Amino acid sequence: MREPQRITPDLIAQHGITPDEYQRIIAILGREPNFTELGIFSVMWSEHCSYKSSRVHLKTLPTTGRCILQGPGENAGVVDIGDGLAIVFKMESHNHPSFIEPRQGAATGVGGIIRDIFTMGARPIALLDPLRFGPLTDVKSRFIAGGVVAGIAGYGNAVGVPTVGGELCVSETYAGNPLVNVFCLGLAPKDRIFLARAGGAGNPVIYVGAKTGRDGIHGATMASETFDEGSEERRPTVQVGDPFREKLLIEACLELMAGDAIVGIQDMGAAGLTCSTCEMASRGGTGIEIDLALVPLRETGMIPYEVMLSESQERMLLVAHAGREHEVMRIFEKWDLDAVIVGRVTDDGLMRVLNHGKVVAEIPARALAEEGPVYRRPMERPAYLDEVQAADLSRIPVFDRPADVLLALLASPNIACKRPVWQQYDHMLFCNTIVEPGSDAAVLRVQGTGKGLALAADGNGRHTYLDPYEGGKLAVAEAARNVVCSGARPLAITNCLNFGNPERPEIMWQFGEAVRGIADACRTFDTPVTGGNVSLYNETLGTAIFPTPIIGMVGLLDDVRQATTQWFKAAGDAVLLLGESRDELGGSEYLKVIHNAETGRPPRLDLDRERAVQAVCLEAIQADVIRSAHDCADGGLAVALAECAVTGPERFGGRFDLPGEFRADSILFGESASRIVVSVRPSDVEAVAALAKRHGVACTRLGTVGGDDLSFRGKGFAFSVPTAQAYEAWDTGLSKLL
Amino acid sequence: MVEARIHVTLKKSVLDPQGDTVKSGLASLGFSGVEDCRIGKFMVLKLQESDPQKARAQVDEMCRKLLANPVIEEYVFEISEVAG
Amino acid sequence: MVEARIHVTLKKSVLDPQGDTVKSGLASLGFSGVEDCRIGKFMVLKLQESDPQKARAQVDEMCRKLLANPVIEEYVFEISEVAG
Amino acid sequence: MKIGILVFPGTWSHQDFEHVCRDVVGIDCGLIWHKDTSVAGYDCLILPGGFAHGDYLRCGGIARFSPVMEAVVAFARSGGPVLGSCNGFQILCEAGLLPGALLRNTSLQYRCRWVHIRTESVSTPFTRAMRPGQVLKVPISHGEGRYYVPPQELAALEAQQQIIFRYATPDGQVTPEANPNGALDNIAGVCNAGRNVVGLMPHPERASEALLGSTDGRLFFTSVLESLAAATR
Ligand SMILES: Nc1ncnc2c1ncn2[C@@H]1O[C@H](COP(=O)(O)OP(=O)(O)O)[C@@H](O)[C@H]1O
Ligand SMILES: [Mg+2]
Repeated sequence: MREPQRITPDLIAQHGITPDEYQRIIAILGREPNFTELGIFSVMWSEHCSYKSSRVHLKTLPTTGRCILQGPGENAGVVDIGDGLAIVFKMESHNHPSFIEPRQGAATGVGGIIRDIFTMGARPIALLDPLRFGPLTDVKSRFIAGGVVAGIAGYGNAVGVPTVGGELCVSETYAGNPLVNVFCLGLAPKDRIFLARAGGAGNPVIYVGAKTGRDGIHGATMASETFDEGSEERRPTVQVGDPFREKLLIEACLELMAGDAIVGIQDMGAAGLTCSTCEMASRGGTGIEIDLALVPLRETGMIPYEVMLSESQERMLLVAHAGREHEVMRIFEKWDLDAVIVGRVTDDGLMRVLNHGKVVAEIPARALAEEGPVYRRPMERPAYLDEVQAADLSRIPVFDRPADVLLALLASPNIACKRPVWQQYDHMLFCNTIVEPGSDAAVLRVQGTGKGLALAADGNGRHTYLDPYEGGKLAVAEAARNVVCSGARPLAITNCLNFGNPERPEIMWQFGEAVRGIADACRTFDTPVTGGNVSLYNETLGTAIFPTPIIGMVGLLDDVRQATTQWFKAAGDAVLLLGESRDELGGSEYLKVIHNAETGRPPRLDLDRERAVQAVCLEAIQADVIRSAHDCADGGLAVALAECAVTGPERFGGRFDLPGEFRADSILFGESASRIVVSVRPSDVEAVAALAKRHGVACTRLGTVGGDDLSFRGKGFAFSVPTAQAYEAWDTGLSKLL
Repeated sequence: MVEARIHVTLKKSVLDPQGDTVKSGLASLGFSGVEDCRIGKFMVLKLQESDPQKARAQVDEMCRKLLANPVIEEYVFEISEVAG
Repeated sequence: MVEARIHVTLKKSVLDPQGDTVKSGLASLGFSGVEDCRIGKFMVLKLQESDPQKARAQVDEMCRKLLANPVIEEYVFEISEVAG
Repeated sequence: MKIGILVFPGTWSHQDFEHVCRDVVGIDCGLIWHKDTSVAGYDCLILPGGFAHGDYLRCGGIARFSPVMEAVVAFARSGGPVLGSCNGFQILCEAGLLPGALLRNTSLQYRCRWVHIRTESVSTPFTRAMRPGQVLKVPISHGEGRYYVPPQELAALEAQQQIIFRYATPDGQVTPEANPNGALDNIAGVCNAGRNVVGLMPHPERASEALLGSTDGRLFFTSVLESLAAATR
């Protein structure tokens, strides 16, 4: 690549920098930027790195709490779980790369989030992978889904971090823009958390890990570049992940961080060298000077611009105490990894980039990292909302063959068994997995403590589309409910906010409302937000995806032996419903699958009621008076009951009377929030009922576990389905497609 | 009957972790002279097709559609006649 | 500088499910004429070695020791001189 | 008595074996780095699962040349008990300490799940505490576990009872449905002619605590304890 000689308005525009932003750059520098500096500003001030559109909204999220050791701002959040231990977790999106190259895009997404975790000094012990694809009946979407799952498996399995859960939802809205979010959790001694800060003028800055190539350099600018012959090979290349090298990086870094030779450490993710240098300097209130001539390169003829913007994977930057370099070198040598001193910490607050001693960029680090543009973009309630929310659902005919509807729902990809996905992931490594994928949340034990962690990821794009505020609340509520059903007390969340183009007022409104909903819910459940990720511009041909906030929730079990699963345990057990069914069909899976309608109002969520229902479930589990608990979500009560019956190691029948005085399909398949199906020993029914009473929560006896059929009775319906048939539908629904 | 011998390789600028690892593996085995190692796929197809021209066109389409991933790989192939 | 082009393929007696899958994949794409498909590895090594004879001996040893597993695989290679 | 657990770059099950040895069964153990050249002081060696050298080229293909392997081979030739699980099994095959090779699963996909294996021979240091024909519930986690040996060798393995485990149904039937990876004759584990080197694809260390769903894996550890005790008697 050749450097353009002049900084033209075109070049500036191609870097996604507005005229105002350019003036700001000139003000910061006191001069015009050169090409390298322009590139540096463009990546640092991009939406991805600067959060310039979302910041004002994210500020409203609750981020503090008793157990929160580190909120947003570092590479990941840190939460105290007692016994001198802390968990470190975060969620990231890799949507666009996964669309371009599903396998590598997803793989490098996994690699990136894992680095965020061990950068903090924690050993990564679990992954979750919430996924959204177009209909799997479509070849392209099937190709993408297959590639993404293979990519996550290929990287996660090889690097040695078990994938213990996730989500897979399909909808037309994601056909041109799949969502690949990845959550990672790590464990660390509470007093050995490392931060991404440079400190101590004169301390060496050390580059470790893979060599730098032209991987993933800013497409826009390359397009603008005048190519000479043979430059085909120099176009931005798709990043390819190397899980083996990442594994070595994990071990080398953790070995290094067991000692005290380093001051700070930061992974090189988006905007690689640029981001890591200026952010470490800015956070540390120092400057950093590096010489690109010292950076290990994979390709020849790379110019400073390319080296600074490269997104080559499996690289880290760290600052060591002067005089302790050899300790760093020794450890990285042991692991056969490159470790090179590329510069030093300074006290002038500048990010100074040299090339063979000659200055090629010099920018105030803090201004670059922290004082980027912040926008309070215009918001406007989208017009479609009136239409969908006013939709008259009474016009939708009530089915006549409820058994077929139930089977169709059980077989629909959003509800069907996800084993075809998670059997490709090692989900048992480290001998922690007490509840494997397949129940409401995964449960891991914390070795040496008797405690357990419950992990769940949830988010319903359709609900959020129909009512962004409720959608935000519902996502947090369902994640918390999943964690509670597993016997854990919700601790904190991370999140991934996948939305369209923020420059459109109605998208920005969706975003603002969803964040407001998440904030309100998190306050109610006392689950602060420890960090997350915002992915905007998820659009194809001007149509945005359904606004899709995904919540990663972590809960704590004081006694891991109380881990509870969603499936029935024994014939003769009583089946109870905690919470109430209301006439709420809007936004349901039933409307989508059976009537191909995505309309109406999503279920209303009363936060206090939700909290009460969860309290009953959790206290009942802790009192050991219930044997299974399953939250009632996609597909409503009938589907939840069927899942309790067929998703476990042993399958059961059951006879159920469903409460409700409204239309039959709404009783069976409506998705009213704040409901949990529990099964209890007959002798414990009273105890559970009493608990519910104390919390003012409705507790209805639905029926009894047993027999070979699932029978449902209620106002306007009475039917039954052989358990074997229900299982078959659920078990093969997804494998038929993938 | 024709036989197609297809070579699918990673584009030059695309990282080849496997090749790099094998290279260092060879080095630790004492083969110090290895400057570079790239690893790709080699596919042999037998086609029920007598006309080499047609076969060539078909195989090219197969490569574009399924056998190679145009985003990161490139391919070349030869066609030869073989006894059924 | 010499370049070695190495082909490592599964022995006939060894089942190649990947080849079979690609074959049926091609069929489902409408390429009906595919009789057989076998998939192997293709490696390109660059060696700091001027003498082709020495290079040949070296590469053969590399294959026997590391690049191919005699239990399941066989290998062939060509050597050619290339510009450093 | 001390168990040595080998660690190659990319190995990941060593922590789990360490945990079971130390916290569950109570055997002294230590980690052995692949660049070490001696295994002196160890009475038994375990090659754990993982992706040594990324499993690039072939699983275990590069790892077998690690400096420590010379010492491992010598230890095995002198009759010392050596167990390879998953990637460790693949390395032992590549190193020629065990017959055969492990190929890509016929599904072409990675598989992590519980399986049942039937004990075909209890006359090895790692199976002596099991009952002949005993069915064990253990997890697998691999993408390349399809065991293969050339036909003539298979007959020899059969004849010398070197096939130690077969994938089976919970009640011990060796059926195609019970075979998770397409392994020849449902073979899940084998031993060498000297019977002191055993390799299997499943993960006994993941099946050694009731909390994790099975304790059958402990039999591997109690077996080797017994045989070492017997040897020193
Ligand atoms: N992409 C995935 N990767 C791993 N596990 C998954 C994935 N999708 C779903 N699962 C697992 O399947 C089970 C059911 O998923 P889901 O129906 O989304 O649960 P819920 O509706 O309770 O959120 C959960 O244990 C979940 O972790
Ligand atoms: Mg749930």
